[in-house]
Amino acid sequence: MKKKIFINFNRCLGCRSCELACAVEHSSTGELQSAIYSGEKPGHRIKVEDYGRHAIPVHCNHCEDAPCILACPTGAIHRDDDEGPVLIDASRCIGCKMCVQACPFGMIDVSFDGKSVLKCDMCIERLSKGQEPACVAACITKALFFGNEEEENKKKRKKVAEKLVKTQQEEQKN
Amino acid sequence: MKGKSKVIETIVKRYEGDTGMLIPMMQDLQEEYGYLPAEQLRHLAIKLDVPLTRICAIATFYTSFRLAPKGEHEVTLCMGTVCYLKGAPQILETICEEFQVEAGGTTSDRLFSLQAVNCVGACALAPVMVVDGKYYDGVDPKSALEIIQGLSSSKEATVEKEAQA
Amino acid sequence: MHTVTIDGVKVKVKEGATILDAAQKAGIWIPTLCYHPSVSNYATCRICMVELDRGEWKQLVTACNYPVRKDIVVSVSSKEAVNARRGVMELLLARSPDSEELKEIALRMGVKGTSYPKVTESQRNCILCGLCTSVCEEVIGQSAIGFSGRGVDRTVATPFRLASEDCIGCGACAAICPVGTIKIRIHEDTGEVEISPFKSRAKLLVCEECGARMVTEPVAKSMFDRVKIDWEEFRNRARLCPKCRRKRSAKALELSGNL
Amino acid sequence: MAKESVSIDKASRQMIKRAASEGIETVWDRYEQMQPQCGFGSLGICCKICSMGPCRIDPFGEGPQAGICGANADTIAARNLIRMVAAGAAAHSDHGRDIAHTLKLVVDGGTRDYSVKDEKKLKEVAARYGVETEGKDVTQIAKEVSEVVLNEFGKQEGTLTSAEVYAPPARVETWKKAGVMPRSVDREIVEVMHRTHMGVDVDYKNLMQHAIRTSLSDGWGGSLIATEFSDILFNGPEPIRFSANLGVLEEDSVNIVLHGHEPTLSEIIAAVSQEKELVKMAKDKGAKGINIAGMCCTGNEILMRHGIPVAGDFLQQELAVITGAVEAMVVDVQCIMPALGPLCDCFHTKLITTSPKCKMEGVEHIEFHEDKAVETARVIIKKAIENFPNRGKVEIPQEKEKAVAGFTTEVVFNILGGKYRSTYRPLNNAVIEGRLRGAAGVVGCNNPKIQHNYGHIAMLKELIKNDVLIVTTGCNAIAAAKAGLLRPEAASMCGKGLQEICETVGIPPVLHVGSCVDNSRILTILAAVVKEGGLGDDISDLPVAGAAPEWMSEKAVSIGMYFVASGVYTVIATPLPVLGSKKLTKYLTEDMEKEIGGKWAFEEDPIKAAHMMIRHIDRKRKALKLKPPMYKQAFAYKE
Amino acid sequence: MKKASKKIIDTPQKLESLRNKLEKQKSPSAKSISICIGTGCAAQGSRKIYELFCEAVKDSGSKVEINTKCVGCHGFCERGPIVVVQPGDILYQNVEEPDVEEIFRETVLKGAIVERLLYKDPTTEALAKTPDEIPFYKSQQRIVLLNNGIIDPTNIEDYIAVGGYGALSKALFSMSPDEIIDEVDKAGLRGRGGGGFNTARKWRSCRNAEGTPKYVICNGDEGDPGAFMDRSIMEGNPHSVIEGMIIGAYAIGSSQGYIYVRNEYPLAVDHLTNALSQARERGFLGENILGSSFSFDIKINRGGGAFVCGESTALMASLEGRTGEPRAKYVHTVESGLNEKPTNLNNVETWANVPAIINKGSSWFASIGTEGSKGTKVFSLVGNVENTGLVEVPMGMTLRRIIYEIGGGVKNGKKFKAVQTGGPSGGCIPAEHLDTPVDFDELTKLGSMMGSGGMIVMDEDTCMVNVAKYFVEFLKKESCGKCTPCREGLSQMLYILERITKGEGEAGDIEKLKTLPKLLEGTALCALGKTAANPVLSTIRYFQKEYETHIKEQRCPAKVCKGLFSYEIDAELCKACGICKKECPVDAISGEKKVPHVIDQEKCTKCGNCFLKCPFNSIIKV
Repeated sequence: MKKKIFINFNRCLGCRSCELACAVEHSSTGELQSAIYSGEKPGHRIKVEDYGRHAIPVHCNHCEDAPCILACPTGAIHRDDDEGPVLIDASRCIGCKMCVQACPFGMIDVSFDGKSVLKCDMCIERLSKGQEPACVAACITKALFFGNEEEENKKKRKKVAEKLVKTQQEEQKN
Repeated sequence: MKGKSKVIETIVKRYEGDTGMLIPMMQDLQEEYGYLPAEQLRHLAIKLDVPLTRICAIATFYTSFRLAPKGEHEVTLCMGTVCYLKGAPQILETICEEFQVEAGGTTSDRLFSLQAVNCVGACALAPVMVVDGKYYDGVDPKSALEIIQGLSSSKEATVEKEAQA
Repeated sequence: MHTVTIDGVKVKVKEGATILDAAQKAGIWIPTLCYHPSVSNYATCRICMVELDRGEWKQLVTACNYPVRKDIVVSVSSKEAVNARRGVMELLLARSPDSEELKEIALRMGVKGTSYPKVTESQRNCILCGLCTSVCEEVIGQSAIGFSGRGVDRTVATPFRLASEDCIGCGACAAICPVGTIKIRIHEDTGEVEISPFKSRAKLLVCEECGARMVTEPVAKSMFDRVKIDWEEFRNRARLCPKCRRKRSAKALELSGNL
Repeated sequence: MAKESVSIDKASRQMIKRAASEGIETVWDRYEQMQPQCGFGSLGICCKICSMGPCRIDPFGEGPQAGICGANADTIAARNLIRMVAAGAAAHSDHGRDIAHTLKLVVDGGTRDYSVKDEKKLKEVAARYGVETEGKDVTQIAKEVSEVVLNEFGKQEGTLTSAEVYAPPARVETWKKAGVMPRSVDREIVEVMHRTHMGVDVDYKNLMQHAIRTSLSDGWGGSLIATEFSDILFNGPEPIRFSANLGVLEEDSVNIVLHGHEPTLSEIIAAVSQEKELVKMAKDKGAKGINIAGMCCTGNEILMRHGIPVAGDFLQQELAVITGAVEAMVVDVQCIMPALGPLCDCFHTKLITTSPKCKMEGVEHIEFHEDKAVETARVIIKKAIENFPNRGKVEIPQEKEKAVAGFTTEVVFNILGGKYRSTYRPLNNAVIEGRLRGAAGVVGCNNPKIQHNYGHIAMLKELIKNDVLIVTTGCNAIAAAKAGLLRPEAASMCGKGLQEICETVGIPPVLHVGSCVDNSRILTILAAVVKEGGLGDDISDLPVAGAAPEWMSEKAVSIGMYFVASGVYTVIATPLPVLGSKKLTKYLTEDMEKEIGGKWAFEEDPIKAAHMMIRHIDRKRKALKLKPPMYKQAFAYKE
Repeated sequence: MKKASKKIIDTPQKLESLRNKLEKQKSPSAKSISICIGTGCAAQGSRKIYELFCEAVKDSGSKVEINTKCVGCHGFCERGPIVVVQPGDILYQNVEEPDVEEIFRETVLKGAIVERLLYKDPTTEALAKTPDEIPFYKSQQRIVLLNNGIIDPTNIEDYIAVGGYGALSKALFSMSPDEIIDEVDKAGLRGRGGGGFNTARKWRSCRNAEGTPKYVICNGDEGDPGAFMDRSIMEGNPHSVIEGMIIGAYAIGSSQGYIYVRNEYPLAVDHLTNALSQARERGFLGENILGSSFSFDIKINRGGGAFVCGESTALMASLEGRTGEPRAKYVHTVESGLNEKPTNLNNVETWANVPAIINKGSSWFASIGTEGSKGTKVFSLVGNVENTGLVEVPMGMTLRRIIYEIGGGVKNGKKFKAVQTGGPSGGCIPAEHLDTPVDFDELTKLGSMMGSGGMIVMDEDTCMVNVAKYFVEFLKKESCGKCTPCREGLSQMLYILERITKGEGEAGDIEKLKTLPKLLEGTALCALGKTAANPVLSTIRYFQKEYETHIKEQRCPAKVCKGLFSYEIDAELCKACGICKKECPVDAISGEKKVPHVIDQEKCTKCGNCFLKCPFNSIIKV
């Protein structure tokens, strides 16, 4: 079953813990203090943007027909399996920025040293250990959550249906 | 211009467009012009669909190619082992000094191009100097200069001739 | 599958994998300069020498392109291998004494300096590893730069040393350069990117929304050639910088009501 | 890993297990729920000072590097830190002011429930403050002294007298030179709030200079006053036996737990609880009697003077309730978990707040006033007795450990020198000849980020193993007591040199000097050691170190800062929330030493931290050209 | 086309009958004049001499048919131009234009001998009429050079007449590919290009390798300075190379061959191109060779002037139309070579040996030479030796015999110092090893190598540091620049050697010159780099003292290194003749008549002209 990161932006308070957690997770030590003191710049792959009064975390959609995969001339951006997240093998990246231009969601940025790009890997290592992606784990308000796509869609449909029924009932009452 | 691109077409045809024959094609081109004109190399790149960088790499890798027109005469000095041991370096130095030219270069008046080559395979004649295909054996700095100075006058003659014409 | 024994660590690799692949699998560091998994092996820098134990005799080979075709025993830490790598590094340091990147790798290899003087000219510390030319030819497909000349006179150059029309300004050469020779310069006045020292320039796209500089126009074109998505929204978004694209996503989320 | 492994204390483990099995939430559960904690906050680079914010700095240097006003990471972290210092200093000093105020009430006749119990001490203090005692009666002296001292808090001119007269002259000189001589307690704290207001002081170094000054007004001011006046009012402690841990609660008695920090009410409750009438009342309700137990620093105050058992440290406040055997938990100020309110609702325990400064919604408040102290105490005790029959299922852990406390500046002085040769000479000599490697003040709170009591105990054991004599206060002292380190028998765990001293003098290797406000005692001990001579002219010359292996409160920040500012190398576990500023961190952990003689260090591993302290001690020994330790040391290393 | 089809030989029988016919035409008494047009002779005007002979023949109106032909190099380049007159096999040396008339009149027409043009033994003063009487030829054993100087390289029929393409016919019709490889294997043929790798093993690997097409390549990029064996073969007997290649291609299973020739060898290109079209015309190349089912053709490529293209992978890169950069050979070229297909590359001399082996059999071939090295080897014997030229000797002949017996010893009676073998990657061998039998393994043991066969004799006036510097400079110039150790290491080595020869040597230089070679050997990409330091190593090995003298005493014992000596005029010997003054290209010599001349050291460039030209030996090196 395909799992995805979902956003409930109404819950997002813009604390940017997700950004920080992403950076720490992708640092060499994986630990906040040593990561900042080692001087590296791991960068974050999730971005808290704002629209109106809301802080809205946006992240890689891991698109089915991912333009970044099509754009990458070296195969550095790839999927390990059809269901899995879109990954980047930084060692294969040549810094041509095709993917940066290709991503319609603006979720790929050039890395700090310009030698590669930052791309969400859904914390594949954490997933393999049965953990949630770091950004999700860091989100204290559950504005980000990790769920099964099918189930979440079902929930959504259910909510819509409930809402519809409710309004219908109310209409009938009136 | 038309004529020029025709040269390329003829050459490419000669080798049936085989890019493996790129070097022979360039050799033919050089035979045609005495050097490799940049414009022709661009034509060749387009015609063969080969990157121009590759052609430029070849043109600068092999010593037999030249990217600038050569002098009226070609002076080749053998720097093979035997020639070297028998004094070729001194000859080279003397020529360079006298005519203010570097090995591989052409004199400013385009009188001659000087080449220092590895071995012309005529070790029995060492030191050897070849001027316009003619072999001079057992040369020394003095005789080398004399041979080249001999060219000088012939050139002046042609210049005069041209001037008259 | 073949077993490669590296400094006593045994790893299994596929036929045709390199010693470097095996070492990476074994978690053993071998320095590399001219190696990049996305371009073909050129094996010019010779910094990855390791010692191959052939039983009767030992042989130094380059780890980056030695193909494993049977079970082999390799030593990365043998005196011979270490000396070979260090010797090569000393020669490189003599050629390019000012490259910070090179010094960093040297230090990691235990090479503190070089006993050789600088006797060969290098263009901005270029070590002629060939990564830039390979990436431009093989991956980007532009061949805007190539080698010119031979031996110590060899340089990386554009044809006739003029700004190359083939350069799309993607900057892959700069990104892949292991010694910091190639740099990307942004010319704010003209809105161009210059790939230095090749003088090649390309126009930068400007975000329609915020005016931020984006990738170059030819890179964008090249991307479309690759991706082949002709979808209105995709084209629209391609005219925005990543930040503005994210804003657009945010806006879409907000408007969708986010159930 | 079972839930209870969050503590190394057996009694605590049992209660944690009980809580888990009954579905009761504890501090550790909430800690877990709070994970992950905000990185910006823990790095100190989140600023909420003005309403343009909140702002936060990207520690990786990619995102914003300045807040909306332009404050950078250094400013933000420094402002946040200095506000912590202010809060800590305020807590201690306000406590000190209340004690001094009580004395004033006594002499003004405002209360009859208190009196001057230690005249000798009063006279000593009077002498320090330059109050003439000759031919004056106690009331007069007390009146004059209290007036002078109360003036210290809010005086508008000059510098803090206590700092000037208690600290070694060389130290005072250093402070003056560094421009950090405290002026008055309230002023410094007020100035902190001014300086950190939006758009005032943004130079992290200037802020830190004031942080030092503020902390000194606590350590050598507010805290010191609290200690000295408590001694005057309630007697200077003397070595006394007590027992510690949840096992001190009695199954068949009415258990009253006194929790918080001040001695004023708890002293009275402890005294009143043994009144016959009340005991009888308890017996009528089916209890054997009335059992008073301390908790946290209130516990420390009353055990120091009366040997009243202590039920536990900061992190055990919930666990005491969870035994189901506490009839009343009486709290005053500081370190009282808001969680106690809902928790007590699950049990029969009555939670009673007593200070006008500390109220809790839905919790019974019986306000305490000095003039009606005994009366209030009786009301409270009665409430507890009446609550006895409401008990549900009781589970009291068996664990209680015997311990000795009551070591003050004067007592240490007496014991070591012998009653008639009151002098620090033997202590100094022991250090000089290498029998003692050095001394350390290990203090502080509990923090669920560190395994409960492991930080304290592991560090103490490592230090005494290496012939480092310990003085302890606060929750570290309670942890030490529970672990048996406050018994003379603990000498067996020491290095040979320390062992010899403990056995000869009959003291434990870890000396309990009081509550957290009594950290001032450590300062005065250090001043006395300097004065004794032979170990340098200043506290910063001494082979000593400080540590707070499980700290959590702002008071600890202030304490740490005044220790450092007094020239003591101080190692704390959880780093100060300053790491988001590399400059500030470097200043605190490196550069400060050059200016003020002491510096901070952060190390969460207590053993490693102990080693850092020993290295520091050794460096100081080397600087003093002292002999190497007399005996082979467990922690030996190559410099 | 029709004309061509008539000439085609599509059965072995037709070939045999053509050969018989040609043989019959050639009567033993037939008159012929062979003029060597090898480069050595041509450089001295042999073409003009040929023309003069042709004119003479035409003018004479002789009824007897006189065949005047250009032939390839005889080898005795020292005495060129060389003219051989048949019948009688009379060899004239140093023939000049005015001699043509006399030779034609006396020898060709009358059968008399022009004694002054015969070879005169320098010691015995005995005259030699035929090559066999000349010591230079007497000790040689010729297999690949056998027909050089006899046949006209531009005429395929000349080649067929001496049995040419007979081996091909035999191979195609009476041997299987495996039998051919076995035969070559039993012959013990090793590659003549330098490596000495077993030829048959290479063929077999290539035959067994997967992938088609397969290629065979003839490496004619003879780049070693002082070596011109391959050139002589290509110029003088191109068909022997072509025939060898066709046989090899058949054995390997290849359908396409390449000959890669140096562009500096225009005559060789000419003769090869001509030979290829003649062979194609006769059906030795193309579809269904000699009527068999085997098809094969050869293209000729000219090198662009890069020594490194002698390295097989670089050569293949060049053939692919790229810069001639070598690549790693961890996968051998026999598996993946040209265009990543199985490719077998041998050098000219190796290919030229093949027809002889097939014709005469492996046991005959294996009977020549030493245990490990079979057959003969052609050397270009040059330098300070009396008889410069090409010599072919059986493997195992000692250096001494080659240099003294064939070469006639060191020129001008100077003392022998060293012989350099193996080209730039070879080494210098001192006098004490002159009795070493020459074969692949023995030379390697001495720190040198066989190489392609260059053999440069050096006399006492040679500075060994200078020799080392020469080779390093050569290799530095020829390094492709691809790999670090070769590009940078050679530059460093040259820098040190230059300092030494300028008198700026430092302590530790010799050590550095010893460590750099080790680094190069271990880390360089191709053989050029790996062996680049051999000249340095071998000179240090045998002449370390000379290095030390340069460094410690700032003195060049051979007085070669500029800066470490100067020319002066011995006032006592100077006759003030003014020759030196005239000869000096930089006017550094001054002096009035009858006053001993003086050299202005400031101006002197040490060209050595005066030294050479002074008739009284009054100019000395100090």
